[in-house]
Amino acid sequence: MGLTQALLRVGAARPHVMIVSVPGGTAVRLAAVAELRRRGWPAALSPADADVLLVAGAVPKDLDDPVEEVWRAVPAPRARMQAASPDEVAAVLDRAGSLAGDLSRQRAALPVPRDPPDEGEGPQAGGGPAGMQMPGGTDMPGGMDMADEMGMAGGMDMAGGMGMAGGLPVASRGEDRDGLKLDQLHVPLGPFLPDWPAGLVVRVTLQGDVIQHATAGFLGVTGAGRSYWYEPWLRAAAGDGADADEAARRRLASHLDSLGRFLAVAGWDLAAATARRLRDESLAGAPAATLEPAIRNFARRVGRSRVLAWATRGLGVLTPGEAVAAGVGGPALRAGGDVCARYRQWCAEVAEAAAVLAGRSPTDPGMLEGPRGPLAGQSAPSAGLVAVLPGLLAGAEFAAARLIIASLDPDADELAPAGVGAAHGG
Amino acid sequence: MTLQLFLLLAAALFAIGLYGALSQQAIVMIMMGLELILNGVIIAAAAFWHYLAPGMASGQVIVVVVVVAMAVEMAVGFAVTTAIYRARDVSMTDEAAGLRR
Amino acid sequence: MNWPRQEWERLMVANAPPWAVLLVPVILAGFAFAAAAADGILTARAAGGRLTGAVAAAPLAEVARLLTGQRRVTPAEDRVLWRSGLIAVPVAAALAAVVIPFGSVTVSRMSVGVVWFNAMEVLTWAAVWVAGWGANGTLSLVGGYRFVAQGLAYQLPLMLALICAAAGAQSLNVAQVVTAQAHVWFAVWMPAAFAVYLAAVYAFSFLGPFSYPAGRDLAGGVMAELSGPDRLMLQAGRWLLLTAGAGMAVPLFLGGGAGPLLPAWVWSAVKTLAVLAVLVWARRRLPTIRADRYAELAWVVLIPLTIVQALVVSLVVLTRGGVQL
Amino acid sequence: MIVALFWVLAVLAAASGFLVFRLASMARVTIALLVSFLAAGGLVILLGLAYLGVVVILMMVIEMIIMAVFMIAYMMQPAGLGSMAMSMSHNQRSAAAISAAAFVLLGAGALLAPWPHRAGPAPGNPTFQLGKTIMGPQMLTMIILGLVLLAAMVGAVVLALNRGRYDRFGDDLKQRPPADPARGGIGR
Repeated sequence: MGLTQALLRVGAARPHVMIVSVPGGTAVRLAAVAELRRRGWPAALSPADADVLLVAGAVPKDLDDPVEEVWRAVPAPRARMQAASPDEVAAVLDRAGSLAGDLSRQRAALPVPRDPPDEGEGPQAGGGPAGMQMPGGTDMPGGMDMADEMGMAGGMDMAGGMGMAGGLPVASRGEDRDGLKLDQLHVPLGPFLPDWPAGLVVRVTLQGDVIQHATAGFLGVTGAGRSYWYEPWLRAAAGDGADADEAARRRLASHLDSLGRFLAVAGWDLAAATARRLRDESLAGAPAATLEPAIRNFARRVGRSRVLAWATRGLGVLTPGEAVAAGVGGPALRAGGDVCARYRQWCAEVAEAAAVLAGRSPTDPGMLEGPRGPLAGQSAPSAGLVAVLPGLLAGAEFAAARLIIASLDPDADELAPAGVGAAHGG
Repeated sequence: MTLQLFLLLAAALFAIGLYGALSQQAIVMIMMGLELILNGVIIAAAAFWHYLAPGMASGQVIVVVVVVAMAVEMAVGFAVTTAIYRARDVSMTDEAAGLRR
Repeated sequence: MNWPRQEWERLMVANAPPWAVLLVPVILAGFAFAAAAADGILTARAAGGRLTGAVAAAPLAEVARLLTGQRRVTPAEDRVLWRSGLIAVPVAAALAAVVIPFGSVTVSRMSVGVVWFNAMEVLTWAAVWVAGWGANGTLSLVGGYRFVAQGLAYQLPLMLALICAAAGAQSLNVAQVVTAQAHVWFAVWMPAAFAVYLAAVYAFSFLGPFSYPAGRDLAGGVMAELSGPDRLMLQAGRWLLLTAGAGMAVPLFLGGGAGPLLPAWVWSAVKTLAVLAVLVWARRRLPTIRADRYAELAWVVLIPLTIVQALVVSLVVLTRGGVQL
Repeated sequence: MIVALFWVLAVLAAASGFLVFRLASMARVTIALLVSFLAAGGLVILLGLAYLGVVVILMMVIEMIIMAVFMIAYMMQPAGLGSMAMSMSHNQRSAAAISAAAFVLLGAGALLAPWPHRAGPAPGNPTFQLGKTIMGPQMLTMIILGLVLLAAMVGAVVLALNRGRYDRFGDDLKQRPPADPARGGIGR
């Protein structure tokens, strides 16, 4: 038993942490990510890889079940932690480490409950087993066809429509772009995928890995319209005095956060890590003189990357007309194009905001709008971003869909709970 | 280990493949049967080369031809299946036979 | 039983004792650990973290963590296929490494070493697809299919790159490929083949820009449902494949163990580590190359490119004195 | 040792070949067929044809995985779960009788035929022997194989595609970029 305990301790010294970010928890998430980096603890991509489940922020009621599902998918040794405020994070992680390394307590918690074979309708954790049993959907080993070039078009096939097999529902079929009637899966993406906007749930109908139809909406919106990224503007609107420097800093950090997410989804690990480091530095109040060259450097490298442009060209084209009609403002409107145009717009604005900080550009607090667009409209900027998702996702392959979502990066916290609406389309 | 043993194995694979090709309804399963038959041919050809005439490359050439035949069978077989499936939504021989009417 | 002896010699001849087969996975794992440790250090540096001994030892801690981890159980999984697919990945890597000469020592100097390496690497097609299928999860399944799509893109250019090296040496025997580079490394006059080969090393170990089957966008893809020893198998398999690919690049394109002053095995190790270092360093510097984009590039640009490379190699061989049989 | 290897591989080849028609899950079916081919490849290596044996292994892995993709796309109930795994066979009994008869016939032939003795020594390197033959006396075979492969590729693509060039490039073939569902990687 000594060996097991020793191995457990060694493993628990560097546990993999899955951060579950919920709406309203942006500040806690940022603190948790920074703390993980300080400790050198890796972030888990899926519940299966996690030892510690760290819920960042207070879980809204309608996210209780999804969080529970993710937790069920975490294999032992495991520890579930909750940090309600950024200050708690370090202490909570300390406790998590010792809990995950404690053999007797881990033994006592065994066995980890198995997933029930059928979960019914409901949003699911992406990486988890849960995300796997398609609610209303299928028994998974359904496959895809390779009919359309090498690009993995096609569908899960299980002819014969609905039914049950082995206690799991069987896929239905539908037309696809190759003219083959292959199986469809109904999969909810989110709310807890890695590098995914907190609370976002996109329900997609998949054929193979091609999205046929999508609806998008937020779960657990509690922010009362108080987004972390909009704090300086909200304060200014409340008459607390506008601090142009602070606004520029927050917008910079917001864009860097979005860019970090996008670059991580695009698989460019180094650039994503740089974006996140710069984000944390700018939030921590690093002097503009050191920040500005680094950010300019980063923005130039990402903006000029030919490989990234090659990989993202032509994906998710959002023309200015469509953007205005849907109520999209901010960088997504200014970019007025595909995924490539949108991340390049972020890069340009990041460099611009850094220049403002460094005092090399004229500062006018009134001119600088919030990171996702002006708050002036009747609906939050992110509501527009979610509204355009179904149209952009229909027909996209899975990887492209992730890039499109990451290039828009809607923020649940801008929405007031009343305004939770799901966008439909496809 | 003798030529006869290898040939018996080849005959067994041939017979199993024949059984599959005759008894299965799904086109793709029939193709599996054909592949097994060709698998038997490969073993027989290699055994003939080794035990009878290693000085000549004929046995080896047969293996090459059979491997190519498998690739061709796969490509055309799946193309036909795709075409039938697209046109009539079936992938079974019995159903495809019904298409004539 | 009339088995002509020389046939077996050609097949199995080793200038190493039989038990050296057992050393292959050990040495391979040693290099893989070094690569994974270097990777961890680079990751920590990119994130701005502190560099300590613990960072370098992280791969070992990771092994301990995964060994004690609980195995994941998913509903209606195909356990037999799932587990065998996971085990097949590191096994394929070790089998592929059997033909790699380490200095002047080779465990198997089979006459068709180059094809053997290719065939063992192709085993990962089946292994990764099955690993994605068996878990019975959407993201995992999509990951498995992504490997097949990626395989269709990278495999033919890789084969043609291997053909270039074999044609240059007029032999499929890895030892003779090394001998043929006594004067000039193949990397020097077959740059296209070498570049395509290195890209394919990423592709068959699905790391770096070719981590598409295990992408972050899929929450780990084929890795998404894996925990404990299962995860260890696939994760180790990826790094072993990368190491085997780097190791094979040395005899194929970098002159094998040839070099001044130092003994041959040292040169082999140094060159392998150099290739690994390049692969590890570059792996985070490119975004993921998706198969839907790469497939067309591979078929329209890389295949013709490597065919032309093979043609050039053949012409050079012919003009240099023709074919000796 | 070699004899033991032969028996292991032979039993594996036949048994997994038999399993192909006994398993319900399409993934398992294809993997069973793959195992049969891998064993056959091993036997070919055992017979001294290292190159062809390894090529059989290499080709069959790729072929079987592509096969699995199509099998799963087109088969009902590819996972073979539960009671839905319906039987998809017909005239089982006569098929079994015919194939048993074929086995008896072939087996009798194999055992009873007066096989000649080994003619000539094994070549120094069978791979070179094969290469010299197909680039020499058997050149015609190779040319025909090449043409057959080309025809099969073109034919398969034509059969399987549902979009012709008029669908992609418009009625006057002038539409650029082509109307493809997904963009390729070379800027089209």
